[in-house]
Amino acid sequence: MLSHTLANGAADADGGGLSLVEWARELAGRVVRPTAAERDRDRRWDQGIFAELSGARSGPGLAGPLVPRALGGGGLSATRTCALLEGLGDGGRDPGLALAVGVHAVLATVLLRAFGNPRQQRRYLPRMASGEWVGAVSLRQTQGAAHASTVTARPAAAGLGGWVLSGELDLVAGAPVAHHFLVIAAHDDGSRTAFVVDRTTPGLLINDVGPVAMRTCPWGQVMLDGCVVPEDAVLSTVGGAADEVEPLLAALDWVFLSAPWLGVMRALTRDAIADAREHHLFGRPVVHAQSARFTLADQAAQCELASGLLYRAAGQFDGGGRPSREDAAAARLFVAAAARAVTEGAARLPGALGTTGDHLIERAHRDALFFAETGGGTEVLRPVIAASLLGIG
Amino acid sequence: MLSHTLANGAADADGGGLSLVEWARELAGRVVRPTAAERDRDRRWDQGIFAELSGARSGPGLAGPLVPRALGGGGLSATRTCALLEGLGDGGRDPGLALAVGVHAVLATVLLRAFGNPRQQRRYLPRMASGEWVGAVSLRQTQGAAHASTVTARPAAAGLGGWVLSGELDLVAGAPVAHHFLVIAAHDDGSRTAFVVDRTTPGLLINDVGPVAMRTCPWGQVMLDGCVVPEDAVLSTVGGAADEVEPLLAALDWVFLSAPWLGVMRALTRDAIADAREHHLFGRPVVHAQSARFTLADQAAQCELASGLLYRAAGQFDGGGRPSREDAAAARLFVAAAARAVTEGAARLPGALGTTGDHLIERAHRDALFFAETGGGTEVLRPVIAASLLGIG
Amino acid sequence: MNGDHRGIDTAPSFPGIAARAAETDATGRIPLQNWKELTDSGYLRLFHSPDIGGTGADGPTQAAAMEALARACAGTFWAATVSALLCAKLISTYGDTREHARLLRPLLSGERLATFAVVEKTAGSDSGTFRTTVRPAGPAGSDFVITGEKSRIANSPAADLAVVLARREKLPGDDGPDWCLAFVDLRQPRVQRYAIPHMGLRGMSWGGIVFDDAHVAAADVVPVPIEELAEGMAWGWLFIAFAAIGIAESALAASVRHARQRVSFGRPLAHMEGVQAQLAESHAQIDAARLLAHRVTCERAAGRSARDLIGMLKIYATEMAVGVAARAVQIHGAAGVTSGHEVERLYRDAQMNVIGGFASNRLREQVAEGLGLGPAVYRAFDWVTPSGLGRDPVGLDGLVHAAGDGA
Amino acid sequence: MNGDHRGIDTAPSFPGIAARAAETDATGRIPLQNWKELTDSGYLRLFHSPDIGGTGADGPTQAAAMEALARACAGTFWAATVSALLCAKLISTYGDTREHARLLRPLLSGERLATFAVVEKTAGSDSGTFRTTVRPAGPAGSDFVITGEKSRIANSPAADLAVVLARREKLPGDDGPDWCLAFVDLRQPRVQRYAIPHMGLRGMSWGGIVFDDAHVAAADVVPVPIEELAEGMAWGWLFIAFAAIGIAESALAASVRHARQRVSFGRPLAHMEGVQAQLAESHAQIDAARLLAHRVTCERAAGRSARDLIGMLKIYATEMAVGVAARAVQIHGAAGVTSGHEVERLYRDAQMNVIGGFASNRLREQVAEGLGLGPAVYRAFDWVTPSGLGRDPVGLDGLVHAAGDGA
Repeated sequence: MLSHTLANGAADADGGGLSLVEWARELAGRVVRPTAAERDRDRRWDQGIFAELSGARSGPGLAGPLVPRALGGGGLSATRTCALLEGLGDGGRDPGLALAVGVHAVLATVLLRAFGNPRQQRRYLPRMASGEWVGAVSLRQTQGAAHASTVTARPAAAGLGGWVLSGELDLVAGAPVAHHFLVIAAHDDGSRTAFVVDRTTPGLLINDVGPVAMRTCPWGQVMLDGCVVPEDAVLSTVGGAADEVEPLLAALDWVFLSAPWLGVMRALTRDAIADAREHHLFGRPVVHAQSARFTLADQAAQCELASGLLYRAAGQFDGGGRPSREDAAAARLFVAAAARAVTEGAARLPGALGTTGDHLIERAHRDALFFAETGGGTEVLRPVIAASLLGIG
Repeated sequence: MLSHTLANGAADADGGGLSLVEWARELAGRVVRPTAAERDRDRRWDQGIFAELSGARSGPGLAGPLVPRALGGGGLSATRTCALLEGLGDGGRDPGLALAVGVHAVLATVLLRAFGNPRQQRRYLPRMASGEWVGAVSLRQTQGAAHASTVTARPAAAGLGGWVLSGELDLVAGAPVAHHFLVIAAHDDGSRTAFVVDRTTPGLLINDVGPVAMRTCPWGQVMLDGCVVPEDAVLSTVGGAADEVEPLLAALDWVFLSAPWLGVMRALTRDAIADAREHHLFGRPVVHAQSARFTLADQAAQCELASGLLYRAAGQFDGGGRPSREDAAAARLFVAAAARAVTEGAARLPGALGTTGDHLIERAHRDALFFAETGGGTEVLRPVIAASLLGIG
Repeated sequence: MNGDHRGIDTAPSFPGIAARAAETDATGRIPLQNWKELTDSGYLRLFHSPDIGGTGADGPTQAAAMEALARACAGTFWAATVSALLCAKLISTYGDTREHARLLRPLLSGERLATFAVVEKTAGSDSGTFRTTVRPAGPAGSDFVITGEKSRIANSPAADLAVVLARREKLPGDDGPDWCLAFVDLRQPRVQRYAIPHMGLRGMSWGGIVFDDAHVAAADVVPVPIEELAEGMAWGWLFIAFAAIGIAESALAASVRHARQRVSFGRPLAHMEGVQAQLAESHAQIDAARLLAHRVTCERAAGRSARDLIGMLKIYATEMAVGVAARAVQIHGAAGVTSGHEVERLYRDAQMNVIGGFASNRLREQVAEGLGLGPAVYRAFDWVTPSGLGRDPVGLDGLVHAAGDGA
Repeated sequence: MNGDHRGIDTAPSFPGIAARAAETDATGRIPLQNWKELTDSGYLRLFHSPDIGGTGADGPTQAAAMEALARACAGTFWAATVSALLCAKLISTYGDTREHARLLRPLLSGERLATFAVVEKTAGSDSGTFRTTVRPAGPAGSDFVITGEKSRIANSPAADLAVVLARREKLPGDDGPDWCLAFVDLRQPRVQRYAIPHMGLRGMSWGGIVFDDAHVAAADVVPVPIEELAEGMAWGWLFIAFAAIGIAESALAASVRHARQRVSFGRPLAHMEGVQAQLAESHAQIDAARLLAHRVTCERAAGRSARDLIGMLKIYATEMAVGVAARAVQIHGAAGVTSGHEVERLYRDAQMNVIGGFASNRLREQVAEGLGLGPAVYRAFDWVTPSGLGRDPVGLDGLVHAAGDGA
């Protein structure tokens, strides 16, 4: 019962996610997991691993699951993509790498799929789906303008067309290895536009600065020093970001960047059960202690509860349905809290924090704090949910 | 009102702790804080800092506050020592270094003061108080035999006297720089004896292995390969550890290793208040948001509540009173939870987790998890408290 | 609350029952109109297949119906669902649907009410302490009598029929189970009942039953190995989780209404981040419980056990609802602790679900066993002293000082 | 609970009041013997200096006494302490100890009971909405009349004297404060009272007062700038924190007793780690609140404000007690939700303290202001939509798809 519950709670509306979780877990267990602790220690991104995940033979590549098949992608449903990312988190035990994969494979590709014109789609999506081109996004820009914009867009010199972008973006996931960046810039009138900016754009500079957490994700700060970009760099409509790009970007972050954490929670829970059988306290197995049993029961429950919210929100992207910002935000709010609760429950079990092993608890504990702050954190998620409940905001 | 409350909540029964907190905070702010983040990154112990703290001109040295003046120590009360350590945590913003100082200055010295014979006291205490000799203790051995003993003591070959110690100890705080170690070893009949083992003892080997957290503490694993120690290495009575050394060692850990965390909590709270005035969310100062105000109010309250329990437990060591294991354990249980709550509250405020600054939140978040597991963690502390309440155990 | 109440459109709604909820609580009795509304709605038949008089609703419909009734009035929901879902499932699962059709029919029609009598006075849900026993009525006859006392049982003062967990007095050579379910007619002289006033869910009656050699027909004594009963009792955990979810939804809805109306210190509550945070947390937590509840209802409607998941759900949902109700009280201020106010009732009701059925912590142990941790193992709590943590420490000056010989 | 109840040996204990606590709750009235016991104990005089009839007890004694009475019966504690501590402090602080000795004497002797009437029906503790007004009785006379309604006030149905926060109708040229405290005799015809049933603290009366041009002597109208009142009201936060601590201590003591007696599934509860964890957490949290409560009582007894600390204490202690009471219910199982059981009463009582005085979240805002964060600033909640988070996202195929033109 247990292993079934923990592994497969992610019921898949279109019937295939079940095995997809397992498939991705197995793949990530083979490709990602063995070096996770070491890459974390060295703060290292391994492009070879990304290539291996992208070009997996036996199943869909992880670089472009949501890119249509006609453009070289996996053509998966949102639900199945969520399952892929859950499996990646579970088997890989590497939240930083899973974040980098999710930002590229979901945030960067879906914005081009949803808002790119045919020319943009043909140019970017096939190479993104193959993993050849990495798309990067700043996690400061996935919560609309909750934080003040740090990039401005002004029309280029008369007659030339195009735009001049200036400013800086930090917390850009994928920056050091990216081919292009999604940048949302503010006009003088306060309206905002989304751009796709190639790395080769003159004036674009990348600094090697990142947060303390998610060390296996390639981080960078992007400086835009009067970068001139053509009209065709505009994604969707000029000035339309608040109605178009931003709501989708936020919902994608809330849902799909949460998916690996469901996997991490399941891995931590399995570890904790195994550890509790091994360790002793006061001369008896930890597993005999009622309080340890309570903790483990609650951890397992948190996995199932988080799974329900996550897959509901993911499923709303399928079948032509219109996703709900409220349900996406609720999924993120719950998963972030659950990830913290599961990590802390696991850490509390005697013997959990040792000097050996791959230190998943410690890494997850550090990264979960960061995860809980991204996507806006509680201070953005709660007002968004409350706005729906109250009909204001 | 605020700064007074936050800084001086640590009311001192003998009337001097008030200024002592401030004195130690100022000292640590000057000596420890500037390099804290850098030493943390490099996992580095700086003996020069320890020397500076030990030999402070204007006040008591931090290496031997509880060593009697006649033996070269500070001759401070337990309450004032608690205040020193609180100030060290607050000003230094370095939980790992404060742990190392606390283990040496309280755990290692007090055991010799309380249980050492006059010869042992004369040999060790003056040089420990000056900071010349560092005493090291394994954090695995501060919870009695909650965990199974990993070191055995057998009588040395007939006629020679002394004991043969074999086994290994990990999580030894101070190991790489220690002059001697406190080691509790089990006899074949299950009884246990405490020994002071000099670093130069043949067969004693130190491995460079430590936990993920508290990176500025000098950690090591001590291997005892048939180390022969003289009768005079025995602290207190043979076989008497469970009644003598172990209860005191546990209580000292619970109380005095918690003290720096009260300081860290106060530092985090002050930072959070300052940050909330600076950062904006949705175009308004964070400090205007009701939920942020709630968080800050609760953080301040946690500091005051923790302070009460901590100083009660410390005060019980003064005036010839007999300390209460229940109150010491309650102090640790509460401080560990409060440290977590304050760290998480601070992290939740918008803008808290950036790419700049000394990253006290992230370091404290990592170290607080470890802190909460040492001293036995909830799985030891709760039964100890419950045993007193229920009159069983 | 949002667009995800799948199947709710076809599920019954209970406007009259909701309107009478305060009165039901205050009088401690379920009004007759409630029973009529329940019967008319088809609620009592939803959970069962047509061969025993049910309508065989699918999982989503069952879930939506339970949620709706629990939201309308948790006390009425408990009373009706103990009888029409839990007791009827126990009878149809462990009994014989042909033989016991005579018992099931009136439960599903609403003519009779059933109670599931498990717990005894000595020690809550620990069957090892139960003493109620069924034995042959006489040396020759085929009938049985039952003796013992069950206490703190939902519906027991009002019910017509009891499904009783009892020991079997076994004759030599009988190697059947030690336990049975006895279906006992409570309208007979050798049965005494008493009511126990209780903090919440006051519309539902609660109390004890004393069997004094009460009569049970031979066909109504069903030997069951006690381990197998957990499967049937999980229906109880499931409906209690829905009770909690309904209470939480009502508390949140009241809070949202109040926040939109109330102005404090010039600020409408709805515009204050602290209130928004409480509403948002409650909403997300309720949704998490709801989704799991709907999932396991579908599992069970499809004939799968899902017992461990239901255990997890019951623990989470009941404790969550206590938190949501407490937030609602906080948002309402003094109105929320005024007797007769909806939120005051919900706060009292919520805690009942944590205890009812199996209490949370008892259930956590069962869930842990399902996780592969093995059964609970008891060892006396005697390890603190030998481990060296059982004494108060000596002071800074050690034994010397303790002996009064100051250093 | 442990050896740290400093000063408790010299503090009064209240065995009779404790023995009658269940009856006090059930009948909703404080028995006369309780008042006698209170008067005899000297409790009512502890908090005041000898010049107004007090005994000028030191901080530890005051704290120990409040803790002991709250543990004995929280309802009785509230009623007595609202009158003898809070109202008497308000009168002696803002009034004139010589002039108002006639009011203070009977409060401290227990002959009369006082109520502090602040809140009105419209919006809880927001004084901006209060309408109760004091105005001169006539053009010539020096007396005043008071008109308005105060509601959801502790002691108000039973009290003899009300300390009322009211607006002052000011004559031209009066540049005094807009507010006053009026000391109103409630035993007069133009005062009507009504009782409101409430969830917990049932022994204490609670309800409303309607003043219909009721008489107030000129000397009993004391103009006070409303900001200054917070200092006096902090006495209320302090005693409510003690109410919470007493409730929590009683709940823990009951849990320890029950855990030592009860055996479940062959395991004495006291030997189970899950139960131990609950007891230990409750114990540590109670001690944290107790130590802070004793500290601030000493501060206040020494004439210092300690207002922000008292705010922090009130928030923590009241919410802590709800948690401790909930754990006690869980440990007691069904007994804990049975009406008349001590733990059931404590669970209902505990929540009252979170709301009473200032509700926790209102108080958090005040504490935040004390931390240097400035006063609460209101801005309409209108930032989600402009920030780009106010719309549901389009689907994976963007606007094309949303327009029905499948890609």
